Amino acid sequence: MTATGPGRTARVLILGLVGLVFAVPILAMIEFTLRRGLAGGYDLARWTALFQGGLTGEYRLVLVALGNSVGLAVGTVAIVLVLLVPTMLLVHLRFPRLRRVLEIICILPISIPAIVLVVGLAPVFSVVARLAGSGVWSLALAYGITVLPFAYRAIQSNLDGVDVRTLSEAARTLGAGWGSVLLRVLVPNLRRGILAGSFIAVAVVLGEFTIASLLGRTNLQTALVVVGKNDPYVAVILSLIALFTAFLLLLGIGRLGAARPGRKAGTRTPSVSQPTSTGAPS
Amino acid sequence: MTATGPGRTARVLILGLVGLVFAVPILAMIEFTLRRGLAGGYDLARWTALFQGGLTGEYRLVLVALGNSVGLAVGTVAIVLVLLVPTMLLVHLRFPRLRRVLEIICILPISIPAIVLVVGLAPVFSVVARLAGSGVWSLALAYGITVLPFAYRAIQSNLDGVDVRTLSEAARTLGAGWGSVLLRVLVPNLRRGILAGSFIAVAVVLGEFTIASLLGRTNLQTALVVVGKNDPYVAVILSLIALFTAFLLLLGIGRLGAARPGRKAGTRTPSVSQPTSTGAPS
Amino acid sequence: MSQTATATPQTGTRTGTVVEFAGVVKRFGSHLALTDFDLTLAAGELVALLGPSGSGKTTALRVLAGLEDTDDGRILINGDDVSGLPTSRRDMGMVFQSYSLFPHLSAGQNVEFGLRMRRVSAAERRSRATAALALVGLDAHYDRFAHQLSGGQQQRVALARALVTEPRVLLLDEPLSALDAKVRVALREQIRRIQTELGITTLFVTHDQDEALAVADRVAVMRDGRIEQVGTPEELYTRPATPFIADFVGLSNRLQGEVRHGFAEVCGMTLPLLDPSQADGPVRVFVRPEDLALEPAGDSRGTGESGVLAGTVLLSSFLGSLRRTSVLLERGETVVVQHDVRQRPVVGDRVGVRFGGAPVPVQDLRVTPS
Amino acid sequence: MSQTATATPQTGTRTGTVVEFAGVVKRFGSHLALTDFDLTLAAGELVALLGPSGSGKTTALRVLAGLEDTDDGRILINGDDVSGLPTSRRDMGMVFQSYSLFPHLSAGQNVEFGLRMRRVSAAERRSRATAALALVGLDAHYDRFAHQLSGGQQQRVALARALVTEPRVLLLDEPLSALDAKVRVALREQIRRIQTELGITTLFVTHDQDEALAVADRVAVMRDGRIEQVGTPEELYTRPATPFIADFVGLSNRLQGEVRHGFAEVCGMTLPLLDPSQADGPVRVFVRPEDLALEPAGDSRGTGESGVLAGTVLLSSFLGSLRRTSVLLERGETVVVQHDVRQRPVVGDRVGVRFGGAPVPVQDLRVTPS
Repeated sequence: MTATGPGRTARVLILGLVGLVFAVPILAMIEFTLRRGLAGGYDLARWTALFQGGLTGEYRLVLVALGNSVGLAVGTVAIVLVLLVPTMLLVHLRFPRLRRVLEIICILPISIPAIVLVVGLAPVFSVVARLAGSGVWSLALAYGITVLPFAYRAIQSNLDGVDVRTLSEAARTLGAGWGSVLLRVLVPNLRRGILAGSFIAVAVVLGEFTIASLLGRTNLQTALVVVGKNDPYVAVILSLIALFTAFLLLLGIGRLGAARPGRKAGTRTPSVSQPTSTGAPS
Repeated sequence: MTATGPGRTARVLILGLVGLVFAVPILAMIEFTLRRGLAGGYDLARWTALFQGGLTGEYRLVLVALGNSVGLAVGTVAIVLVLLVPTMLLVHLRFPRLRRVLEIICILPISIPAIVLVVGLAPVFSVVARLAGSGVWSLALAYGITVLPFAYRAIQSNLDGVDVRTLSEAARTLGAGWGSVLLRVLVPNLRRGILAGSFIAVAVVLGEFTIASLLGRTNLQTALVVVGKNDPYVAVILSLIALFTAFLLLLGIGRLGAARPGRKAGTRTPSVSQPTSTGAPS
Repeated sequence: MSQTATATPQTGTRTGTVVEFAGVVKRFGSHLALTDFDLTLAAGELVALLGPSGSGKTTALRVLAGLEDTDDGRILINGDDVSGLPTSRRDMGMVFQSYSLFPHLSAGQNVEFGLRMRRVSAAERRSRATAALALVGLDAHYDRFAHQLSGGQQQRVALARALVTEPRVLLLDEPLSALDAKVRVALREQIRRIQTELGITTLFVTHDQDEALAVADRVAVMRDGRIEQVGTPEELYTRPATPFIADFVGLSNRLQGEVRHGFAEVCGMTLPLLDPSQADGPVRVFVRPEDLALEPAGDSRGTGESGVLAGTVLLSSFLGSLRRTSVLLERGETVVVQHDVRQRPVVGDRVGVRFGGAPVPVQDLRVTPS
Repeated sequence: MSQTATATPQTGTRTGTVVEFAGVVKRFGSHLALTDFDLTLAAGELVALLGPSGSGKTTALRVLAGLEDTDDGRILINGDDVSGLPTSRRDMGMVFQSYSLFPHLSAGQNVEFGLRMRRVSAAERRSRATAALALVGLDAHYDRFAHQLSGGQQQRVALARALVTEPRVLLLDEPLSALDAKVRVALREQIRRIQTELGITTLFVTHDQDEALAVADRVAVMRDGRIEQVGTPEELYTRPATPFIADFVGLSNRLQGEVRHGFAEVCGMTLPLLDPSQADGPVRVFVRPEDLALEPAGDSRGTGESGVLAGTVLLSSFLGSLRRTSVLLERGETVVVQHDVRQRPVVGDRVGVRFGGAPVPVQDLRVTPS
């Protein structure tokens, strides 16, 4: 009977709709890459051509851009780890009242208008460039801000699942100084959140278009758009590959989350192996 | 003593660095709008000119674009509410094993490459356009996907704080059907998350540039960039206003969160007014 | 509609309701949560389902509420099979383990919820909700929200909410387990008093044996998805059917002994058996702490003939109206003795432990094959 | 370094350690968590800090651990003021209320943590951790992680972790409150036994009076940031200094009465007072359930001269070794009587309640001004 859930029809309808929204664009892209020119019909010609021919000629741009993007991703992750993790721990342990403020600050970049990044960051960049050269890596600063909301959420949700305060107090009563507390207790237990935040940061940086485009730098996405103007098929194939890579990254995060699901230490966990202490403990 | 926290120096350093990263771009923008041409010095001339003159002439574009963006925001929120909320509840209550999958799907759009949106969505849009005209509103579909990660997180964090399963079971034992459970019990208790999700969705849509730019539609951000090419000062002023608006929106979310902080019903909450039942209950 | 009609008298007691589980089976994947589960609740009876976690007691209650489907068997209420009915139409009141008040409604609105679902008029809802809150002593808290109430108060409002619709059966799913010890005892007595007053058939699930014994007309002890013994609290306490129950119900000293000619030989003493037909051989014997007595060391003349064993005090706990002392017997076993507070053994003291006394304390036991 | 040196003998007892709070004050904003808090723990003594939540008991413990700064007063350990020392150098072992094992380390590595911080060699760490786990009966679980252990086991590992460094003081912050009733009782006895064996000075914070009375050498009852009474469990139970303590420690019947000529007149009976110098006037009187007795209705000849009051049974709970019955007296009060299980009153029965008996049960009381 339907005693235990909403009707089957409702379920099918909802799941179907959701599937549709996601599946259609991706299927459309796959269909697009398989088209056999004007004649109609489908084959794998474009895929095989790309993999056999490799990225030569004008497509070299994509390789350069990929290099840039990976470098930027690494830089961004470093910024996030060095700045964000200690700040969050500090707020969590010492200034819990600032938590809301930090949350708002960290989520704000979600809605930073493109123009802010261009005009607001331009003077900063010109100073940075004058001091240290204007490599693509200088984008890492802007990307650090862009990535903030995602990294924040990932680390925060780990932080919520771990009783950081009690663990650090326990470590301190056992004789650990703040350095030991951080490195031996907190970081190992926030590993999942930190990794997940880093993965997401990488995914975001690899998919970023607006800032690079407006500041006229070359990264993976701007290169793909350039290539796409000449040969949309190759661009779409490369995008599909990028999308798939990002999916794997996110799947990795999911696994991280599932691996040891921050057990709420329960009152009523199996106590089968709990010997009553009536028996003298040797 | 430093018995209860890391050193003061470390704190100042960390908080200072974080402040710097955020303050610099915004201060740079403000400085930029206050510049008095080549002569040097600062005044409010540009701000007063804008507010007195209003958005006339070529700046009308910005008003049109603002209208488009607001319309898109509303459409996007509607899509999110109708699709996402029921799906999340369904997964939470009936298919808890699908939770990880749903999470990955919902976070995936974070890293969808720009090109996917253009090439992947192009055929979809052409179909939609043929069937129902090609208004800017059709972007709402793409924005729905873009907004998914943010809306998902907001609603999920509310969902984590409410014991949805027990509440719905309680309602059912009291005679409520699934419709009543949803409308009378679940939605009122997820109000915060749903509102926060909607606010974030609005903020994201108002700040969106990539998709509109690549598909050649006009929204607030693309218009600002166009205007910025002619008169960067006006563009920056408008951006600052947009940023401030977004900040207010996010502050609203923060308030929502703080208003009734999903109390963990504790065993040891004040029981002062708890009469012992030795006294006969009338 | 018909529900509204029958639900008029506020303190009306619906005796009449008999609940029967007949061969109920429930699987979760490959795990059998209930196996051939049979249990009948007489009209107006309070039956406690007692068992360790994972024994299936909550599943049994949820199956009765319709929150889980059954895989086999029938659930009868006054003889009608209700297995096919959805939860919302089973007409049962339920109190949950976790606090389940709707956070967006006041206490009074929470209590009114079930009446609203039954389309009772606003005025009647208000008066019945107030009456139900008065029953649990909280009518003054009508406008408070859950977060303004203590845990115990929340559970009392939940009880009022479950009772206000005058359901056929009251289901209590460990309603006290989240509460402090003192509140727990007070509330369980209040629940029992209200239940007796209304005469409502009640199923009370708990993992706490004190609670089950104190509150229930009958206790059903569950293990691995089936009932291992059903009986009154006293039956269970004095004549447990299996070692599992002896161990689970009440604090017991477990000693190794041997059956010979219908008597148990334990620690050199010969003690009578409840069931003298027990075959000869090794047994485990349970002795309640209150059936042992503590004597000064001088009195213990060493061996079992006198029923007194010598030992050393390991620990003595003051429990207010009595004292409990652990004694390490010379023979190597540790036993717990419950005695008067005026006896004050000190750790390390040599004492004697007297077995027996008037009611024979030894539980008749099957040997568990191991 | 010096710590390593002194920490060698595994079962070595550090008697010697005396802890003294002298006029300690702690504010949180405008809230005074501790006001002129004075308490001395003798060497090897187990003192329980008992109080309702918010009474400051946990703050007192945290101040001693160095987890909170003091605003005024001194904390002396063997006469040395340690107020200025950071937590990591106070050399105390602490067990927390919430499970606090490091989730990324095994039980053994958790226990080794404190030794690692003291730069003890790997081999010695291993052997001492194993010995400490053996002390709590968990040496077989060396390689298990927290999520593979039950709640009780986790707290036992936490105890081993706190003890392995042979700290000067053991701090227990409601270590049992997250556990099931049965495990709670078993573990508190184990803690007490180990504490006695090691002779370590211990501060045990709890809100559960049963726990405090059962485990402690002395109990300090806290209220609003100060100690209201300190004494042995029996002193507190039999001679509570204030109504708050009488109410908080043990289950009591509270009755309205009147003092006249050094005796209390309660329900028409004249009962002796602990403190006959009490001035005449109205008093509230506390009577323990175990100092009342239940008699068949026939025996009650109505009035107080005989010390027996008539009433009706409201509720009777079977508690295993005894029974507790609520009786509604004809005069309107409800009293709880604790009696033998062989008396089986039924709800609605007319019974008599006998006051008094050999030891005078009436608590001497100030009248609370209200």
